[in-house]
Amino acid sequence: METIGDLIIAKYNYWAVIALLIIGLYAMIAKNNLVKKIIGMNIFQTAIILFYISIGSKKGATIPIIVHGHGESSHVVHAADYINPLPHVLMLTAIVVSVATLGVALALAMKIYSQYGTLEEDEISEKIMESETA
Amino acid sequence: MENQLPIIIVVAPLLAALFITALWWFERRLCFPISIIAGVVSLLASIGLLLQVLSGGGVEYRLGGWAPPFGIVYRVDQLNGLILVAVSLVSLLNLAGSRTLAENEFQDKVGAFYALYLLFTAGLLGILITGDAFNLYVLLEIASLTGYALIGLGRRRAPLSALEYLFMGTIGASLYLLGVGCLYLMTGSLNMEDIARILPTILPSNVVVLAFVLCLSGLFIKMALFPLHAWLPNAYTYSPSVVSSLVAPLTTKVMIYAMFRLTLTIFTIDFAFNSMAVRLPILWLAIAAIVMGSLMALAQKRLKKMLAFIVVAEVGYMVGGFWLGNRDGMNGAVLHIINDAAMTLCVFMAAGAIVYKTEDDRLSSLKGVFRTMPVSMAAMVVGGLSLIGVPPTCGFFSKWYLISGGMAAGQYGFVAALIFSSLVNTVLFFRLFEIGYFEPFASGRAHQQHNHTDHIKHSDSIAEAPLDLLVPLVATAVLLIVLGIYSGEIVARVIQFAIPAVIS
Amino acid sequence: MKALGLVAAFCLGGLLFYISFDFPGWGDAKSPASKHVSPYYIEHTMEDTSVPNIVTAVLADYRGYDTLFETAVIFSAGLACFFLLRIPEHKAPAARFYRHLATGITFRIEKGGRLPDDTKEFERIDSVWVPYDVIINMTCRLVVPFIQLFALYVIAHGHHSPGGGFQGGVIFGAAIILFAISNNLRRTLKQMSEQTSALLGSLGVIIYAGTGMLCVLLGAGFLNYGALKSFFGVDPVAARSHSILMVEIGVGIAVTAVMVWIYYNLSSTGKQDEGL
Amino acid sequence: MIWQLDIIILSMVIICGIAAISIKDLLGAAIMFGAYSFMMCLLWSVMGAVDVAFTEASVGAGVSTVFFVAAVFRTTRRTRD
Repeated sequence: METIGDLIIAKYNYWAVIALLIIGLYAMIAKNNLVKKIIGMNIFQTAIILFYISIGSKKGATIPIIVHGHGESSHVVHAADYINPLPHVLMLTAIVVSVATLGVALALAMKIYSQYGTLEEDEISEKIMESETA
Repeated sequence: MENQLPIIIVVAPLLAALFITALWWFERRLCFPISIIAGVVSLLASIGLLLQVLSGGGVEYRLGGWAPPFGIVYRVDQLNGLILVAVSLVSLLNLAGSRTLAENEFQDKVGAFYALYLLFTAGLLGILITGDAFNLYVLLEIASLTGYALIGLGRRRAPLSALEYLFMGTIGASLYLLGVGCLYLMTGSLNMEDIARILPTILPSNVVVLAFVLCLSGLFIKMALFPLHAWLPNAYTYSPSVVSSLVAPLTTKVMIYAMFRLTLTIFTIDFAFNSMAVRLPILWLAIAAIVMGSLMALAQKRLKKMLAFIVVAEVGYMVGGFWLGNRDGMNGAVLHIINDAAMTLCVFMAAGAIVYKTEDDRLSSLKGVFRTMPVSMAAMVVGGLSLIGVPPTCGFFSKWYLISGGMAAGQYGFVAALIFSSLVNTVLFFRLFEIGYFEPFASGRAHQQHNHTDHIKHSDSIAEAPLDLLVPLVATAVLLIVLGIYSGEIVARVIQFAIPAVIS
Repeated sequence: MKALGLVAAFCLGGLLFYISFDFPGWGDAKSPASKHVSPYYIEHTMEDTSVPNIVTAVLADYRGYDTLFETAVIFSAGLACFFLLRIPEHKAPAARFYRHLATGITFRIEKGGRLPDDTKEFERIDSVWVPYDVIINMTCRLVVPFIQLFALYVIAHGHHSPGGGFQGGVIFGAAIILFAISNNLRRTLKQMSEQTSALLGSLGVIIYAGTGMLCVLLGAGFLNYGALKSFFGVDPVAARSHSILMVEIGVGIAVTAVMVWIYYNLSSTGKQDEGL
Repeated sequence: MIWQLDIIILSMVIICGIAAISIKDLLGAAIMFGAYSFMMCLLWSVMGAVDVAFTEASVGAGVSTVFFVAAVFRTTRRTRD
């Protein structure tokens, strides 16, 4: 039977992911400022990246670069010695996707600012209401 | 020599987009022909692939030559073979009609527009063809990013609605990614069929249920199923016309396909329909989507917004039909993906033509359009009849399958919602036709005051949209009827095999 | 909205928290993720591709198709920023500022008027007042080449150490961005115009996709680098290694160009006149 | 992996994350986001994901922050929440 301490050590990384997911999602939905929402979006995405990296980690293993010497061809590699590389690859993709999304989101936010002169959502909707009634 | 058709479908638009970005700084006239060539190549390749699949069963294509669980594979069967043809055809038809509108809308940025257009198409085609759960996410992002950019350049509230779409879309895609992460955590694999092979050995597992819920809710956001639809109407209303006639027919349909693939291939029917109690709740959501979408469409005063809410309702059709869980319902849902892509394209293209000429999409400004724009309105009539579900057009047949599926499953609520939505569509489109046909011209007052023959001639004369928009539009309208006539054939020859045999 | 956000966030969090007790333990070497597919990569990378950095091998070879589209994603982000923000017509701004180089006096030229851009005595400065700082200017100018050199090392050495096309490309782009921040945008644009960055961006992705298409033309599957053995004149395993380097270079070029392109448009709101 | 170190960095990450969304100045929030990314990068290098950490250091802490600063500079620093 595992103790509570073991449980915490086995799971605390996932709990940190959950905390970050909550922070990010809350900022995306509840914040009023568009740049704050974009920051929240990035936190949300990095939380998922952390989740994947946590999946990939392996106790007692080293970084996924094979130790080799030159001319040493008959080197036996054990899977247990190296951290799972696949989540790292996936998350490289995810990081790049998140920076791409960030670029587009900031471009849109700047366009919105030049249109309404503010980044606060409620002020923007007020301006929209004004322009529709006028 | 391997069979290279699957890769050509996706890479042709990608390469064309890259070459356009490189070349348009030097020669702007090249953009349009290159895009058309890429569209045609992609369409021909997907037709060829569909024929191959029909004659010889599923096609597998290994990227990089690595065997499935290690490398990424394409997997084509009847289901995505058919939708590939539909998507590339819709994209090509809209592209063919885009020239004047795009020049008018984007002026100096036409090259970037075509490049983004092709990247968007490549992303959607990639989603359809891939057999890898993570690869689907990457292509989903490429399709979404280009979609946000295209929508964001519209008028008025377009940037704001594009940013709202971006936030919702990112949440959706991230939830999907999280779901795939949970699957990977439990199975160690990303290949769809490999996951499906492993899953039964680890069931029952809460994590798999979580993965299912996360993936599905992510896709629900992306496809704008009813309570999560808030981003859709504004995004489609304020986007430039060429863009809305590209995004509206394709995005939601491809996402619905992704849901099919997820449920049928990854999680398998037994898990999704029998061991999970999600079938009825989703069906109720679909019913709510149909009813609410129709009702909100009724309340709109702008043409494009009305059409956007019809899209929301149509999503309910397909989701509901699929989660009925019987053969008729699924046949109807798959057939409706094809038909709805064509119908939505038709009405949005017609709306684009009308808005291009009248420069206003308020319903009240459409007075007399039947006389000034007979061809566009004729296409709108065909599209409208199809959305209502009048027999010779394709909309009738898929709705027929959906209704008989609903009857067979005993889901009379769904049947009632479908009929209700047809009635509302009837009201919507006949109101549109009435305004366009019977009401006096918008310039009626001036004409009474002057009563000048020139003036009458002027307001009476035909002011049609440019020919390069009309030809694809008419082709789409004809396509609706052709699809209707051959829908029995399509079901018997293709869709029949796309649905797993366990579903009766 | 605040309440809704809290509720949604905590629903997701609570659900995940509840189910996290069923997750395999963190770092568990026996978890399915470490048992099923990944051992193959670890054990076969050397014999398949002769690339010691497994991440690079998986990124550019086993899952190279993902990476192609990842590059396409970043490319479309650059294109999207251009498409959304760029204002092509060059209207004269409200007022322009010039600095007399010899004395350091700042001139304000009213709307419409301008000094010729190529005068030696005057230097155009941004309207948001940027103090002339020799230290920042010179330090950055000295540091930038070394950063670029490091970026090239990161790209080229991705086979053996952490790094590769993305990291190197981003660092290279960051060096150019640093130059643009410490000097000004116009001088950077003279070195690397917008057109250049667009061309390089598409060139990079074309290198990647072109490598894939070359494999198709040589009769193998898309991105099956083994087919390039006749192209490089080596055995299939070395061909894979060389091709990985080739696509990494493509990725590096694309990422560099796109990062700079996005920065140009974001920092000047698409006017590409006065930067940060 | 040293779990004590891990927990310290994790709590720093969470603190930086909360700070980034609650600072009432967008420039400060952008810088805080850079710090968050850098902490994340440290965390990943501790966990052995060197390539990801490298990417995050250059992309998240580097270029993303520059983009944020550029956007804030061109719009406004003002925020009400």
